[in-house]
Amino acid sequence: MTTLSNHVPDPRLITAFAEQRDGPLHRVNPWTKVGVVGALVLAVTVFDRLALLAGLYGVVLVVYGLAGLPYRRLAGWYTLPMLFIVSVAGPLAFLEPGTPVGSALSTPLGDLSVTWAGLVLFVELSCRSLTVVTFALTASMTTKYTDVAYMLGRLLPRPIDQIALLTYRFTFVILETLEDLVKAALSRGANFSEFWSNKRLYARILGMTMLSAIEQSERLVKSMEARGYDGDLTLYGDVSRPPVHELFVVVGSYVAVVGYAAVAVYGVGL
Amino acid sequence: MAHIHLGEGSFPLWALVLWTLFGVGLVSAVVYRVRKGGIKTHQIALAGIAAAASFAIFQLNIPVWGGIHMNLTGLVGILAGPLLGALIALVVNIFSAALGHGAVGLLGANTLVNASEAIVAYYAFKTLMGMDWDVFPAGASAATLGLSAGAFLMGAIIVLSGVNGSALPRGDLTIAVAGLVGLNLGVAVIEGILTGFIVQFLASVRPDLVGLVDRDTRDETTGVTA
Amino acid sequence: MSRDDPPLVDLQCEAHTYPDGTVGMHDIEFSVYPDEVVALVGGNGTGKSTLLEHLNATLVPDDGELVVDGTPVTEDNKAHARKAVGFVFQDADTQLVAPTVLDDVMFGLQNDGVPGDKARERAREALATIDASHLEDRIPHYLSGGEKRLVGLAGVLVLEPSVVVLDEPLAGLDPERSQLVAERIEQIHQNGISVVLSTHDLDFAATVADRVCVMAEGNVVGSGTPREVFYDDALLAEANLHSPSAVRVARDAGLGATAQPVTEADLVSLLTQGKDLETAQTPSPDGSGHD
Amino acid sequence: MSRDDPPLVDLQCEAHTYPDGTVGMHDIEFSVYPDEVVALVGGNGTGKSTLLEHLNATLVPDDGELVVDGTPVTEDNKAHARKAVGFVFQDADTQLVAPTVLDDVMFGLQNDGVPGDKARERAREALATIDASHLEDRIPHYLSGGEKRLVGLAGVLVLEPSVVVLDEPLAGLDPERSQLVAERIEQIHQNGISVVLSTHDLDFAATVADRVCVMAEGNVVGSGTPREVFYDDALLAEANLHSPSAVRVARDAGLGATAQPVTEADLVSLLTQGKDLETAQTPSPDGSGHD
Ligand SMILES: Nc1ncnc2c1ncn2[C@@H]1O[C@H](COP(=O)(O)OP(=O)(O)OP(=O)(O)O)[C@@H](O)[C@H]1O
Ligand SMILES: Nc1ncnc2c1ncn2[C@@H]1O[C@H](COP(=O)(O)OP(=O)(O)OP(=O)(O)O)[C@@H](O)[C@H]1O
Ligand SMILES: [Mg+2]
Ligand SMILES: [Mg+2]
Repeated sequence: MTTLSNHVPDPRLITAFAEQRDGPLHRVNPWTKVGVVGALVLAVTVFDRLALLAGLYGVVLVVYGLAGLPYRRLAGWYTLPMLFIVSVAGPLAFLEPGTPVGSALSTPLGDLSVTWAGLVLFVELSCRSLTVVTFALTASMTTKYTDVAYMLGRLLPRPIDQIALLTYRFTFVILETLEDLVKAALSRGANFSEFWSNKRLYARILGMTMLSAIEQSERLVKSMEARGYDGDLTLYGDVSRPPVHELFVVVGSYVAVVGYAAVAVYGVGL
Repeated sequence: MAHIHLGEGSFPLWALVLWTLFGVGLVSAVVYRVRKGGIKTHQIALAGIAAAASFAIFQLNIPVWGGIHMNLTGLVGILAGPLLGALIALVVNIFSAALGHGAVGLLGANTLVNASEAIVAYYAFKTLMGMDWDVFPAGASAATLGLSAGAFLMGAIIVLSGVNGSALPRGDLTIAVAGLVGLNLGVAVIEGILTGFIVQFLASVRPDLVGLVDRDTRDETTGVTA
Repeated sequence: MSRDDPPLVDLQCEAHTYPDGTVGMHDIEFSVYPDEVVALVGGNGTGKSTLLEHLNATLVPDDGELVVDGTPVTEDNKAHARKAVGFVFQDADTQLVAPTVLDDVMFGLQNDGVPGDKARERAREALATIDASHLEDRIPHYLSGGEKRLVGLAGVLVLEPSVVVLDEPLAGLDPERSQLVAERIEQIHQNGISVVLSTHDLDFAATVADRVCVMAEGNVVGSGTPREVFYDDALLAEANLHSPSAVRVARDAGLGATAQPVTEADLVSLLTQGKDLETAQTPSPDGSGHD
Repeated sequence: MSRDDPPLVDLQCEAHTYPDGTVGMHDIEFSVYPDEVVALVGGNGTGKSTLLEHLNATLVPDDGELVVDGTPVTEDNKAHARKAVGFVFQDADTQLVAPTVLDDVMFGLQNDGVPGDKARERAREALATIDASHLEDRIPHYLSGGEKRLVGLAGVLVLEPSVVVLDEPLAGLDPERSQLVAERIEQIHQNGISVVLSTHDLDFAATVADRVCVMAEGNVVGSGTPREVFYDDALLAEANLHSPSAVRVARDAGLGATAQPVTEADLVSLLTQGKDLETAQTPSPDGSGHD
């Protein structure tokens, strides 16, 4: 589908990787992956050296490849996260105090130039963000649909778990509705390439998507109530606890991050 | 181009903890009120599927400024009300983070921003409709207001937190962030106009959805329409 | 079908008005007896779904009463009606809510408070009865339309209802899958469960039903055995229906005026058994022409 | 149907892979000739919709080519394919996007740059040709399924395509509305437009089509006239299809081995014309038994 973006991972593709492929990461316990995501978030938040951040990012990239996932798509999916980085770190690269990189550009606001400190900051922020983005995608693309569902049911309080489970289930259904609407409009010569002259068309397509979502929710309630639903969609299945060696890795990574932070960053004496 | 979310690792640890606590606080308050009011099954279904729609719509590339993506948070707020709107914001952020959009550590901050968009849009729409505005201007203004509120809140969050690893004084940071807020305001206007047209369209086929019929039977205690 | 037994479900409904003011149906008296298959037929928008959704109190009459197993259903004991009357909706996609097929089949049991292990066991049995055990671990959105329909059926059968209601069970299915679903319906019936279904496929109605009810403009305008209904021209004309193909062929070919075949099987046995077609004398009660 | 003329649409497709990696169809060569009705039949998920959506470049082959009216379709001239090949999708609900029926029918014309007044006039004409003028001011969302299908058809006919593609045109329709849609299809055909449709209703395919293509597992496994296809047991078995009811009746009753009726009308004329059924000698080319 041309109008559905290839800058945003398609949930259908993500689950297809999780369901249909089999790689080393597919066999890792889902809780372990959640644990590692937490450790990585902590790490990219407290690590303060570019070399370290870049190294961590490199490791995650290698893991992504080892899991048998495609690098080419990853590049497309980086567009939006990179945009977020550019929009925050872009201006800072110029404003950050320090030695200018090359010669300054003179503007009405005064001399403007990327500083070395600014450049480092930019690269650091990119590494921080992309490390977690890459690993989150790795985890999503190697964890089975049902395991994700069970974990959502476990981690979130009622009624958020109920909402999240239905969201997960119906994202696929509604994506197809959206795609059908776009297809039908395209086949009658609709033009999606320019927004302003087609804003009403966009509004109708999106409006129909919302409308169909709401009507589906009305039918869904009927069918759930017909089976006695009262706000409690319990899942009996389970994701087993991680095996000892994986637990070791997770605990180890937290210890390493906290230890490094305590010693190197916050200067806690031993 | 997109509606900006905060990227992973942007903030120092203390800020991450702080915004997570705020996020948890907001969500807890909402959950408490929802539970106390007794959530009905149709509200759960509506919230679940509306979140799915919001998440699915994000896949559509809207060709302005090289392509923007939107969750229509303002619209979700108008349709689902402030409480469900806040929960939907959380759920959408969780799924987005899993696809590398947004951030796991800043789930709290991003949820605060999106929930504020939904909540402000809802009350703005209600107020404007109460003042007998037409559906299009009311929907467009309400969504623009909601999204702008979100943009300012995000700016404030960044300035308060400071960017991880930056030595820039707060004053200069504010200038840098102003550009970002401005950008988000631009997207807010576009999304607002689009929301206005969508609300207008929905009002023409299902007036009950935007509260144009039986306004009085609306569930005032939870502010939820379904 | 035993009309002497008290009905399992008995609906009296003066009218049902939708929130937007549309009157979905009116002046309905409808009962389901033990051990029968009832088919509702009629044009689009004639109130079939509206009627069916009253049978387990998904919808309630503006004015009227639903009695299930002798107990009048009120706001407080809807759960009883929902347990006794299982409902498989037309839209297979919004019917399956859980992440796996097994979870989905267990969904109703769990709402009913059945503990996990017991529920799992019963869900597996229910899947087995409809030959769908192999789907147990599948994810609903990867199922085909026919498989979704079967899983929806299992999710209802597991609750051991006395009546199963199916809204357009064959919609969108290919002939092979239609056949599969039709066989499962037959099997449910043989297990002593009454079935009420709506369908646009009159050949299917003629084959599967003991009793056919014809709806037009929100009302049941006639009912009877397939043979009575599908040879009643005035009734069919009123409801804007055509007769099933066997009936049309028999009539157009000028044969079976007395044998009155309604299913393809009837027609075939009529054709094979009486080469001289005019010898068919008496309408046979079991619908198989004459033997 | 004139196979000597160059095809209106000519599709060569090595494979089509969906974003999630599913191969929707493969190794397809499919042409549509002037003035014919082609029916695609096959089980659920065998690739009918995938094939049809290639015909107006809604989907594009991984590797292959679509030629419409002699012009190869590329990224830049898809508009041409979309004008020449009108498409009515299976799901009537995702098809209508405008606030009123008239607006919706005008939608394609406006995309084509036809000025408002002219577009309105042509839209009204298109609605009139399918007897749907009375729907003009209605909100599409509130139409019945059959009405939605008709409006969808009008929205495509107004563009004056040379081929109309219909994905399951009868899905969810009652017999009366099915008949209406079938008649409209016949009428479109008589106006010189070729029609390609998919359907699960083999009786309908037998009645309406000049050529039937059988799909199985993403591939066209056989094609021919309805008579050739529906009497080819090996082919039907391969595609998991049953034959249409007229064929089954004729076969089960041991008649028409040579006359080979495929539609109900064939069967009726076979039955009325030869009381002694064994006298049927030669397969007649026009499908009406022997005269
Ligand atoms: N939710 C609703 N709100 C308003 N009107 C409705 C609703 N559902 C059905 N109706 C109307 O009630 C009438 C009966 O509809 P119903 O769905 O029972 O028909 P049906 O016989 O099941 O049709 P079909 O064969 O198309 O499924 C129709 O006029 C329909 O438009
Ligand atoms: N959007 C999609 N994404 C992934 N796979 C798809 C998609 N659409 C169809 N498929 C798959 O492609 C194959 C062919 O599907 P298609 O819809 O063409 O079948 P069909 O013959 O039209 O079936 P039906 O009779 O049920 O409409 C199936 O295996 C289907 O699951
Ligand atoms: Mg119905
Ligand atoms: Mg199809």
